[in-house]
Amino acid sequence: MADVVLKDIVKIYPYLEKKEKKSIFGRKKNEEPKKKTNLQITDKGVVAVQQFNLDIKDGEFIVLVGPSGCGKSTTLRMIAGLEDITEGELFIDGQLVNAVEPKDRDIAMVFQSYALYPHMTVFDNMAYPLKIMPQEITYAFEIECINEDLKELEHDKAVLEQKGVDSAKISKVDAKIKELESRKAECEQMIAKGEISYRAKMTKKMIKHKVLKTAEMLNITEYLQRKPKALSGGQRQRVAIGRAVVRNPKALLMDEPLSNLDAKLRNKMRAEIIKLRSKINTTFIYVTHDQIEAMTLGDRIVVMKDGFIQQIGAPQDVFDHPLNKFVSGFIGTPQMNYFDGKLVKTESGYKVVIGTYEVELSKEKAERLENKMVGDKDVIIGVRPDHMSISKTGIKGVVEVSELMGTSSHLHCKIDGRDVIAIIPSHGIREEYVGRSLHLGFTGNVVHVFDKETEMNLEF
Amino acid sequence: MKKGLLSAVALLATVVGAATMTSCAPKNVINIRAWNDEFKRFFEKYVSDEKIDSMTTNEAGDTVENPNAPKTYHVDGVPVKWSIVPSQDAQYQDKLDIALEKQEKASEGEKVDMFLAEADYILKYADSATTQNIREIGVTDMSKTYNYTVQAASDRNGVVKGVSFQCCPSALIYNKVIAEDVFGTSDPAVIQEKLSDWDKFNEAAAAVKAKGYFMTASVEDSYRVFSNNATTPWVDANGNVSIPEAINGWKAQSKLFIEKEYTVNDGVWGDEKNKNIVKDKETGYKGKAFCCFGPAWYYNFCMGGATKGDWRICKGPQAHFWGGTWLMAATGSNNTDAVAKIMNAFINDETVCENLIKNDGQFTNNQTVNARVAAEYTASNKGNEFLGGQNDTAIFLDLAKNIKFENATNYDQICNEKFQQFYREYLGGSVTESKAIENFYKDVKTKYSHLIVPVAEEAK
Amino acid sequence: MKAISLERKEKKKKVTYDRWGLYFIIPFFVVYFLFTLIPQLLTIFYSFFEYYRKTVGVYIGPNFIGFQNYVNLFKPIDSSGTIDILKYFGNTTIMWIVGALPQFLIALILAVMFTSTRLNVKGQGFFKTVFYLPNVIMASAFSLLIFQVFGRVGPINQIIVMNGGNTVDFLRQKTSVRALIAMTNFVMWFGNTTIVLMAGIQGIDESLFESARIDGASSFKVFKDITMPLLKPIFIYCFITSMIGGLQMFDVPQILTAGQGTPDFTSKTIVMFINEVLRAKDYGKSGAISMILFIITGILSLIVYKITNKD
Amino acid sequence: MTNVSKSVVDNNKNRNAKIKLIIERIISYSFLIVLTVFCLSFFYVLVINSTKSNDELNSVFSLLPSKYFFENLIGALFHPTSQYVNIFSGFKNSLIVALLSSVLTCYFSSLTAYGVYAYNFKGKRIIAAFILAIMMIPSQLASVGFLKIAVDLRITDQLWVLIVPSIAAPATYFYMHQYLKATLPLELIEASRMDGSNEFMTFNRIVLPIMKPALAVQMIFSFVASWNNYYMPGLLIEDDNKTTLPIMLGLLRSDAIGKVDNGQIWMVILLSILPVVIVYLILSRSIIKGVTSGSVKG
Repeated sequence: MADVVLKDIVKIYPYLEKKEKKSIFGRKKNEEPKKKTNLQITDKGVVAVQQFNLDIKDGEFIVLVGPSGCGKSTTLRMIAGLEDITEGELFIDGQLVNAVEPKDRDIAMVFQSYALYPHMTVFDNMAYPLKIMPQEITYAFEIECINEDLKELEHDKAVLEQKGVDSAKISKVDAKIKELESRKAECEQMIAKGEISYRAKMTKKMIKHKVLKTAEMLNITEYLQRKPKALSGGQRQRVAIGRAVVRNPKALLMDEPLSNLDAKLRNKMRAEIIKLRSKINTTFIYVTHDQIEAMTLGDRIVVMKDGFIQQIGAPQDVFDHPLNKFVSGFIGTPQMNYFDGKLVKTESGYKVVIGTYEVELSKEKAERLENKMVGDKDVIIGVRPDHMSISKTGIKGVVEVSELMGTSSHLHCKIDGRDVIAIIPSHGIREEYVGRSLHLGFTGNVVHVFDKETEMNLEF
Repeated sequence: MKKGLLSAVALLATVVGAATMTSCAPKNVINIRAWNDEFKRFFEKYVSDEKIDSMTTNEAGDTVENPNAPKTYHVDGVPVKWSIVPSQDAQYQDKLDIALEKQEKASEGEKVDMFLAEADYILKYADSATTQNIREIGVTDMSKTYNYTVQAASDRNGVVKGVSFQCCPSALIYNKVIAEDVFGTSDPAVIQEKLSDWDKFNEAAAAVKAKGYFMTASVEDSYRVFSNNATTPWVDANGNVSIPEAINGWKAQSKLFIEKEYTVNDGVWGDEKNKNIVKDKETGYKGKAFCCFGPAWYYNFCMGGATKGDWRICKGPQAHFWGGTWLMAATGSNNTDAVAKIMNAFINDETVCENLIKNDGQFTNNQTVNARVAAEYTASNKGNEFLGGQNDTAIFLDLAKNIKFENATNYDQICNEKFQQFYREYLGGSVTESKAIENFYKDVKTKYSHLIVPVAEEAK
Repeated sequence: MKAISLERKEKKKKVTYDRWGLYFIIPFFVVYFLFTLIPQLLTIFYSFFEYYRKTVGVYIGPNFIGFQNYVNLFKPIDSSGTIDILKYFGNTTIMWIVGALPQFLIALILAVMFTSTRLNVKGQGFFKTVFYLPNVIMASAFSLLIFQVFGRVGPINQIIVMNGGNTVDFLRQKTSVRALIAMTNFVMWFGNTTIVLMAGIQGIDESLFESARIDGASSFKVFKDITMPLLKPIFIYCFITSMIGGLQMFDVPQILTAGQGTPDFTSKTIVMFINEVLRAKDYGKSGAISMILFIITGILSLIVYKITNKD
Repeated sequence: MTNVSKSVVDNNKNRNAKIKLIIERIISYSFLIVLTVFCLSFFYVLVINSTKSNDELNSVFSLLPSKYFFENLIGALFHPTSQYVNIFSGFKNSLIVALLSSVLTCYFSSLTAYGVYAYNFKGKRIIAAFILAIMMIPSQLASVGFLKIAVDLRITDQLWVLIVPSIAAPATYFYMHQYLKATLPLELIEASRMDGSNEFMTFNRIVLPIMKPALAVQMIFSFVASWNNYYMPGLLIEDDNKTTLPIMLGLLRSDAIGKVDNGQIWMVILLSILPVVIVYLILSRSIIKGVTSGSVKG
């Protein structure tokens, strides 16, 4: 468990390779590299992550979310130590770790493709990190192991005694028991002194104990002797998590761990991760492009775009109060509807005007706008589909498609050439909307007002 | 399964690797280089001390020498290491040259101490810094050796660099059975009379052919007789290569033999020749070649497949010698005493020499012993078993008197070998005669860039 | 102040692994430079020098002589005006072609046969194993085997003599020696080519064959219009790598003719020539021959590169 | 009626197609069998002749085996009639060179391929292009300079001179690189880093095991290539205690002196190819698969 602090982190990928390639083979094929993203390109190269500042608290579950190419994975990999940090500082547990190798950062990572070692069994996969590096071993854990050994030895002894074999063997077992007990007493003493753990290479017994324990927690005990090839996607996922948590890392990094699963399994695994969190005590840093995962898993979510942080906050908070148009559109499905309109200051507060449709903003919102001293403006007005309703007044649109989703219907309408979705409670009654012309309206407390130019939420 | 295989391979590799690293620790050995194991066998039989390195425990529990272990051979306690490279195509010279050139910097266990050389290229080594004066290392008494052997092993200034362990007057070796069939007798004196010059030899060939036999197994059999009687060298003092006059005799004869099918036309070392001097135990008589030429080592060493007792020798059309194996003392040797000891054993140790004659049918480089054994054989009417009891020593004793070592050059091996090879391509019908001779010159030039060969321009 | 400077120090040190990539390729490159590149440069260097062994321990040179070694190589030294190096290149090419043509033809037939779902050839594993087998066998052992089989007293001649024929000197006649070398190379490589071409055919989208067949194309038409055009890049790649390998032909002719390239140097290859000159320790001349071989191979490689980079 | 006649026509069509297919199959299989016999005939003659005595070999050829197999075997192993043959030392040397070379080739080619594949160091592209470019350079180009250096440094005649250069094997590198590209996700390396492994350990414990199939294939290829190599050892090795099998066979070819027992020659050939053939027969499936996937061998 540890806090992770990212301070002014910047990542720039230098354009080294492409240049070289050109100079060696001056072929015509080599066109200018295509611009795929809106990432900033400087003399030094492509800026993948800009001025990233984030304080992750001890034990927190942070989700980095954003569309592909937004820099979330790069950030995670910088935390992991798999990418170097161009500028800025990274602290784990209060220590500057910019130049510390990943193995010494005491963090673990679950990869998108699981990255299980194909030639090792599940057991070996999970034991691998324990085998190669000295681990933090708690005295409590050692006592647990000793207890188990003792149990085994007692059993052996009983069997031997029953068989009536020569006493030399029994005394050997006795000696072993004695040895273990003395070590147990030592450990207890250390605990009494207030010591918790020491750092050492784990013995084979400890590794086995630890792996079994972790496997049990993740329900993968029965696959321990299998190789990854013989496992299903969900099982592999669990093994990957198991390998990461087996050594009690200070932080657990997860890079889109569920994206390779089908929808049903993904839901299930999401729930499992929530359960996992209650079982192990560590800081989670989770990267996803799926806003539902972000919403359901994170204590806080960090929305990113083009290398910039867009908003940091608790999921509901981000949902309710998106800081800009991008965040509002990225969080929540179906996507928020946008209308071009005007913000007009009235005597009692503010109203938004879309064509002929006018809606008075709620007091709360008006107050905030007032505080920011916002005047009349061309704005983009955002309303979530479930906040739209059929009303007499409102914006006029034609329904093109109607999807009955059980308790509600999704109406896809065309309004001024824009697609707008409204979610209408259906009460189980199938009504034919397609082709009908409707007026869609909303109330003043659910409107988001964004500046037309900066696309920032005017309230904040 | 695969894992096991891989690790087994890796383990084996490490073991093997470790073995190579440890096995090349340098220690003092006597390094002798040769192109075949003829000398090696005599050396091991008569000169060196046998030693068995491997020890074993017998039934009584004592540590004794393991009778099944391979033996090693020592001189003055230093083990002997052989390096045997084929002489064909100057391979032996090439490898020997590399070894001698690195002699200075070679480690103790790698230095060449003694190497064997043939008449064809002895001059190259005798007249170079790679060999040392044997009088200085302790071979002082050369009074009993044949003069030509000393002359051959001397440099321009008359410094003697080696000794021959055999004397190689060459004789005509003929098949007794065929002789009786064709000429009605196998008496050497009569046969010699029928073959006393080349015209008679060719006449005899016709007679042999008429009876369904072949005069020789290959045209190359008589080559040495001609080349040995050459009056000009292959390469003159200015480096000009020319074909000696004497070779023309061989050219004419070989053309005749091919035309009249007097010969089987296999190589002098070929399988088929072997087949034609071999009497097959199971399938009856097969060999159809009447005669070949060679010194004592030839029929003892190279006619292993032929039936003992079926052969006789006589002087033949022209006196000549073939080969001879000189033991050369390499410069930089640190076992000069042992080298001197070996050399002395082969020229001055009468027991060794006597054994060589009596057990191995050799004609040694010790005139005293040769004469004594020849007299002994004559007295007891005994002789070489291979020759049906003929006293070859006495015949060679006579032939050896006339041997002169003249017109030798550094390049004789390649010249003799290549001339036969390319001329045979002509005889075989692949190329014209002039083309064959051009090819010969070309090949000599490839092997010795600095020599001057008759250039094509003249021909154009 | 102190805090700032400390910070800077920390900043310079970054978590980066890329230097490990360099560490990992070091052994490869060190060995490459020491054991390959430097020798290669030395070869090229000496090709401009007169540098050879006259007799044991006595060397002529190194004397810089510019392109003289190259010029000498292209000078005829016999009456017919043949230029040795061109002759050896010719020999190599002829022997390669005589082996490669049946190699590719048969490999192509086999590949089509094996991949045909219609024929559905059973026992493919067995056939492939047998056809590839010669490729893993030592070329030197294979050549010695051929030498034994076709020698004057070998099985083939024994059969000929048994049937009343005369012993045939397979190893002393231009045509038969070349044919034997080509055949050995063919036997050693056709299995390999088959498997590579099969992989090429299997790489073609199966639905193309199916649709062609439904459209009524005959087997031959499918082969001509679908298989061959789509297989072409791999086929050409194979062909040219085989050509490059063929140019470096050495083991088989060397052992079969005991390094002589008999008769009349008609089976002597360019690498045998290098080997011979190098054994005589003529560094200048052998360097020049190596360079010529390298240049020719380089041109062929460039063609391979162009072809493989097309798709 | 019409139905029946139609089905008769169909049947005929079907039968004709069937007959055509059968004929095609007969042709195909005959072709395959002829080729198989052709390929195997060499080995058959080899095996048969290794069972014959010298006398038998010199007389009439027969396709039937004789009874001298063990005699030839023991002769070839313990009492070779050719002085250049020492099967044991040839085997030992060949095994040392081939095993160590193939292990080094595989390990360092994988390491290099991994270095180029997994890391983004400066000049990586140049290096990758460089290795591809040198792949096609004929080995003979280096041989002149290599021999010169080896002679000057007095390191001819040492087995390690044949072994160490195999660390730089561009073709194996290329195969390994392709394999890594196809099979090793970079996330796996990162996961290992997060698990606390250092880079070298990651290579040895994660990457190498994953590359096992490729390693096995390349191991066999480089072993066979090294086992069969004749050119460089022929130039570098002159001490007959260090000769490898191919050189030994070359010497045997030179040693056509009549006294060499022909049965033994056949036996030596058989023995020298046998280990590779056995390994090949056991692993032929993966070898052929390797050829299929690699298809880079020249």
